Amino acid sequence: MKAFPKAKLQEVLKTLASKGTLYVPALVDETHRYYPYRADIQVSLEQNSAISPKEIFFPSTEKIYNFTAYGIDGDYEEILPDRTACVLFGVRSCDMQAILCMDDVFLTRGYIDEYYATRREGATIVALGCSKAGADCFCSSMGLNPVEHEGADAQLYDLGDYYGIQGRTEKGEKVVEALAVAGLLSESSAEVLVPEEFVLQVDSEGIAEKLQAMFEHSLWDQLWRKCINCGTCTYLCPTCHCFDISEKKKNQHCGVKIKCWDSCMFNEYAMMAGGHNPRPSKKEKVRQRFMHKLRYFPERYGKYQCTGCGRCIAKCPVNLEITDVINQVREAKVNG
Amino acid sequence: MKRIGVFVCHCGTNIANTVHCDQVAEVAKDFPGVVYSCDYKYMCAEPGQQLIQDAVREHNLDGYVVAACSPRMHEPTFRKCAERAGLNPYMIEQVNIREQCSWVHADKEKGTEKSIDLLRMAVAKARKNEPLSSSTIPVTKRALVIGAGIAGIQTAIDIADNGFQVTLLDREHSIGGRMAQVDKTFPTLDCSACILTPKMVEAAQHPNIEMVTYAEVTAVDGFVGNFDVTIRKKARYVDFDKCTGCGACQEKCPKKVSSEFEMGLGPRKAIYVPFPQAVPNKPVIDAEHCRYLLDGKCGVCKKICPTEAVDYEQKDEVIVERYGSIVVATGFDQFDISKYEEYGAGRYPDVITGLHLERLMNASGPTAGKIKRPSDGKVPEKIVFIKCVGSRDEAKGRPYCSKACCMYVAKHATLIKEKMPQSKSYIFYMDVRTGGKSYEEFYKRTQEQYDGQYIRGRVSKIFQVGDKLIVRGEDSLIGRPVEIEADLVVLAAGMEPRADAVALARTLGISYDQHGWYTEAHPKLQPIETHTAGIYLAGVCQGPKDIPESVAQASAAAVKATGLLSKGELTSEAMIAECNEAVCAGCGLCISVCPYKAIEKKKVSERVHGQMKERVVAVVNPGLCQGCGACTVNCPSSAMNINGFTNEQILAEVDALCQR
Amino acid sequence: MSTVEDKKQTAQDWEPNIVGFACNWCTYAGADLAGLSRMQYPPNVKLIRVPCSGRTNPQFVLRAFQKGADAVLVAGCHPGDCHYSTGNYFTRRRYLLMQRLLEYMGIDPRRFQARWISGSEAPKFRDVVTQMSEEVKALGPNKKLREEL
Amino acid sequence: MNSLIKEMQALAQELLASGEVKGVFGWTKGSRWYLTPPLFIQKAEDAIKLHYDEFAINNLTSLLLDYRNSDDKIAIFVKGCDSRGILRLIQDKQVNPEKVLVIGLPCPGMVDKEAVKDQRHVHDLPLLRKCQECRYPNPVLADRTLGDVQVTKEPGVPIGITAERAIQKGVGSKGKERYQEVKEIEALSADEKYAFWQKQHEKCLRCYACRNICPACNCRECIFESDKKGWVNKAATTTDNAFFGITRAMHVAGRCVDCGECERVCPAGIPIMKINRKIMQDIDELFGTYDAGTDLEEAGPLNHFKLDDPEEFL
Repeated sequence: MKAFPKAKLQEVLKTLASKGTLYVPALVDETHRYYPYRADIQVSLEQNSAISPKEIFFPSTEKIYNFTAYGIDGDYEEILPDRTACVLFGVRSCDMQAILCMDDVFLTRGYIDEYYATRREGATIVALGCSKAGADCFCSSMGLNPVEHEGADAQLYDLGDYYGIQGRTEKGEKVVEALAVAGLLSESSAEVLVPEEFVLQVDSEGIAEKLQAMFEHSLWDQLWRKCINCGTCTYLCPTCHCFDISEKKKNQHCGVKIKCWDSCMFNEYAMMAGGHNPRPSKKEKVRQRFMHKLRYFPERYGKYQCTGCGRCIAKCPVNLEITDVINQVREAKVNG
Repeated sequence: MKRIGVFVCHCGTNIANTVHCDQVAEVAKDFPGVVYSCDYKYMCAEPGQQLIQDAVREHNLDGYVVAACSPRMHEPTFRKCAERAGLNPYMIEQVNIREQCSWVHADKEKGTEKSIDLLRMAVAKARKNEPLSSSTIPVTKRALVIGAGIAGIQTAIDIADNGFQVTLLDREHSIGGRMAQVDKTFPTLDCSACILTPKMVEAAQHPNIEMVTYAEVTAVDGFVGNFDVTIRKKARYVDFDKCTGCGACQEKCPKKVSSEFEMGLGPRKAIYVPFPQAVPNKPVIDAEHCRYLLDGKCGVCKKICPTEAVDYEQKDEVIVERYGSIVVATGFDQFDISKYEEYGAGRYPDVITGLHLERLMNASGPTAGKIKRPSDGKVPEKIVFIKCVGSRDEAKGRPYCSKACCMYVAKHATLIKEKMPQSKSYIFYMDVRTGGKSYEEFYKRTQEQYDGQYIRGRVSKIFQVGDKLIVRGEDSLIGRPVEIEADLVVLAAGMEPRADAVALARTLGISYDQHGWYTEAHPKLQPIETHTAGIYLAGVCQGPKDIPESVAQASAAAVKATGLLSKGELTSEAMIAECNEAVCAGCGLCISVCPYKAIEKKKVSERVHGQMKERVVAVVNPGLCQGCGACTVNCPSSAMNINGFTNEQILAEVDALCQR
Repeated sequence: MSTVEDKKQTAQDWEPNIVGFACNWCTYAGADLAGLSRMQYPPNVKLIRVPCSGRTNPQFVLRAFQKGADAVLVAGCHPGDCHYSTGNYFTRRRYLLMQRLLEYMGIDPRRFQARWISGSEAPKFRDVVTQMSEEVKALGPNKKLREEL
Repeated sequence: MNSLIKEMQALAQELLASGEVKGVFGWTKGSRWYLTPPLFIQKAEDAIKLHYDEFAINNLTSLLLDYRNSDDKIAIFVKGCDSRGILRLIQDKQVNPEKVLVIGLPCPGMVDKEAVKDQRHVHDLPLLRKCQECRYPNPVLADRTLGDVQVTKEPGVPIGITAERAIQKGVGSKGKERYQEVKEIEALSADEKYAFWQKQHEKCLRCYACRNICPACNCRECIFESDKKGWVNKAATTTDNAFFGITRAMHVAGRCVDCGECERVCPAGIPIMKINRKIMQDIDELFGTYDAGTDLEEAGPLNHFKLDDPEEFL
């Protein structure tokens, strides 16, 4: 398998950066998220990023169009994201799966989100296989292979001192070829390191089907008791895709419309125009989150919306863990 | 979207000189919501207002903005103009492009630019104006006067003469207050009782005055127009309907007690009338000293009372009455001279205060008008007066001047000379303050015709040698120490707030200064009102003053009180706070900052998950709220908002001003 | 849109835009008195009339900086003179904290001022306004906490 | 420690069985050795799940806000810092003292679980910084206490059965330097300060974990709930995040009980306590030392005033 020594990582990143904006997982001011590559940036590949790469294709705040209004007539002018190509480096299997989930939502079933589509098409995703399971990871329990994911354009394998690389798509091939041209690649027959067993494991088999009869189950009465209804889990989760439209006025005539993240955990999320809220208290909101992840999404798109990245488990202020929910659903007695 | 009109005023040349009014009006046409914009020479004048009213009808405007002088000046004018045009007066805004723009910026371009910014701000605010109306609160046409000294009596009489019911309440069992203890008054030397008792009788017989004596206010709830006052009537143990005031019980009662009215210089009985001219002139049994009430013995008064008016079973009675306004006239206490050990006050019986001397000189006093030394009853030859005792003295915590002492010391010196020609009065003073009508002449007469010897200097020590009091001081004019062997020393004790003045202030909810004098709404322009609507002050409780000023304040307080009652109802401010009960969490942070105690808590019930649940929210009392807005800032969830200055309006103004 | 609307940004003739919150009973009256006495001062401060300085919410100050004000002035009656008796005592406490917090956040102290200006202190109003305008003009436009659209 | 857990379980079991309370807030053993998350039980037989150790970090008091409308009486276990949250809620009238049974516990000093998360087992567990700076290790109010801890309104050293372990671990050792970090920032230049805070506000995701965990943030409907209120835009732009951060600091000024939960739960790692501590330091300097949530009678510094407050605006 073609590979390059880990020691040469910086050069690999430099060559990739010359092709277009390169996003790498880096640690800046103690925040571990995907940043545009700079020579002095502290790249960090030991663990998965604290904040997911979803913000590259689906940013938390995005201007969608400028508008002007004079009395009753007004017009608007769309602001599409720039089309320059970008390379997303170091995406792990859980995040790659999450991107596929996002693709289902934003690119399929007759609804194409231009903003997401523009960014997504211009991107080349270089996935990275994991050699060590993180404290909160459980992607294997969600049917994913930590070592590789077929959805990526190119796949890196952890070979100990080397990173093996395989191009999968035409864009991926270009990446491999660019590295080869730069003389960075050499042949290596080293073993691909595979993470030993995961700390967190759960059997997610058949959970979606079982949940279909559990909307009124007493499990939901207890689950919400410790939740504080903040948006941490939804904003860190790579597959959460809800957004709201807001606006900012430059002056009394013109302004800009903004698409920004929203969370089903917020009170105002399900508030109807007339003031009625079908999910008034925490119980409904917590139930909605897990039902969507483990039942509604699979019913609609045929795969769990949870990829086992463990970010919500890591940062939930009250440790309300989706693995624990899956276990409780498995053990729940459902009559009839 | 509201239809807003813009009217830019030239104010003759005051604005037009340094602001292109036509350009301002022109630019305003593009502001959102503006459907009509023009400028004119004199907006506030009749033709200007007519122009506005026509424009309102013609363009069916919802509200308008006038860019002219200061709203502090013509906002009422333009509000009335709006009303005449059929608009709600609070739908208009006035922005100041004269005092704060054209008059202070000579550069015409910059002045125009600023006027446009200010106008944009005002239009942004006007678009968020809502029709407001002031609500009306019914007023109970009844007043309460607390304290029945000369100030309280005069207030009650004036209110009653205006045709309103008034309750005159006093803690003592007779009305008359301090002035009843005084013998003569300066500068006319009228006998105090002669000018006071007719007023007391008039008050007693006035059909509109209900006298409640021997009673105290224990609680005041409610607010202006509707004060619910809890009054505790102390038990008198004498049935006033049966008692004819014959005085038989007083003679026979065996128990002698030192009379507070006589400042401890004379006795009274356990069942007593404090002074002959007392109103009501019927006795009261002093529960702390009456042998029967204490240990069941005696009962003489009940036996000999011809009309069986004595009733030992009487209990205190607590009543709650509703009043529209309250006047506080609780007077003062005399400074406790025992705090001056250096003068031997409290140790030497012959070191007395002005009030003691008043009782000694009074014909109905303990010595029937003859001045005798409390120690041995001898007639004093040399009398020393010391002024500013407990006044103008930071060390004793009394930095203020008590205003009336200079005059009553001069009066004492004059009267003593008149009564005892061979006596000699020495008066130690720092300054002599005679700030009243014919006061200075009175003081001149004391020195010239009544041989009052004024010594400018402080007295350092007084000590007793034999039966003489050695007064050691200094005469700063000649720079030599002075020593006088005096037979009697009279200290001009200053005025102090009542011992329980602060407690009453807290009950009423009015503020007081660091000494305990009640705080008026404004020291110069509102000396009668307090910050609590409907509560007024009269007399010395608001600060040291003499009788003419107290009477003047009393009549002023009466006008204020009746002014409130005559309207029958009170129109509240329109631009006041309002609580959004859906958002209010009932935390009470607003209540802690409201200067007018205008916010109360109330229970609301609402459906939560199918059940009716009760919770507490804040509610604003329109009668009390003055719209200051302190509550809106202390309320984190901005449930509290001020109509006319809402959060949304001020944000719109900030946005409009910051536009580039 | 007429030309007067868009302001020139060149350095030397740039004019600061200062938002002022003036209490209706004292500072606004003081400003009027400055006008009556025809005092002259730079046109950079624009006053928003509020019933009491106690009505000025720190969130208005943040909003002004966010929307592009170069400086903010909060002015009211001297403690003790407040028309509502205790309004400015709370203003004093709140803005003693807010002033320090803004400085702690990196805002230049000269860009935020809270001052007591009574109804008769017209000269003081002019001096405060003039001093603020000159100082802020020297400091240049405020970029901190400002919204970039 | 185990005896204390047994006592907690027994007390909870008895309270629920007797019907004296309808629910009990405590902690339970989590899915990993370093996790002791919150637990709410309503049935007596669940009392066995209760657990308490150096990882029971959560301040449970803000969860009481869900029971504002309920008439049920709820019991809640509190450490020293948590108890100040109870007092905060009672003073803000959001919790009815009769409807809550506060059970005070001795605090062994909590461990920084983020630091030990990746190792299997570490013997000398690092103390959370907020515990090193802790001045109120003992409950300031409690209806009952376990582990012979005493209720005291004064700042002090840990008392109770875990006391000497807590002191030995360093609880309260840095109590005097709690304004240290504030002084460091104050020493920076204006631009450095702005750059520092600008970076922090840039990281903010506006997930509102800091607001929802905070006992002082107990509004029924927060002004940041929706941008219809017009105060701030829902989008997480840096200036709106700064507006949110500074405004929340001013809203809890003089009310923040220094429990440090906001900083702990922030997913973006923003040092929120550096802002709250700055305001606490200023309040101490300007209006006299004041510790929120320790004295039920004393009104907060922004809810009263003194005539001779410092004067800087003449």
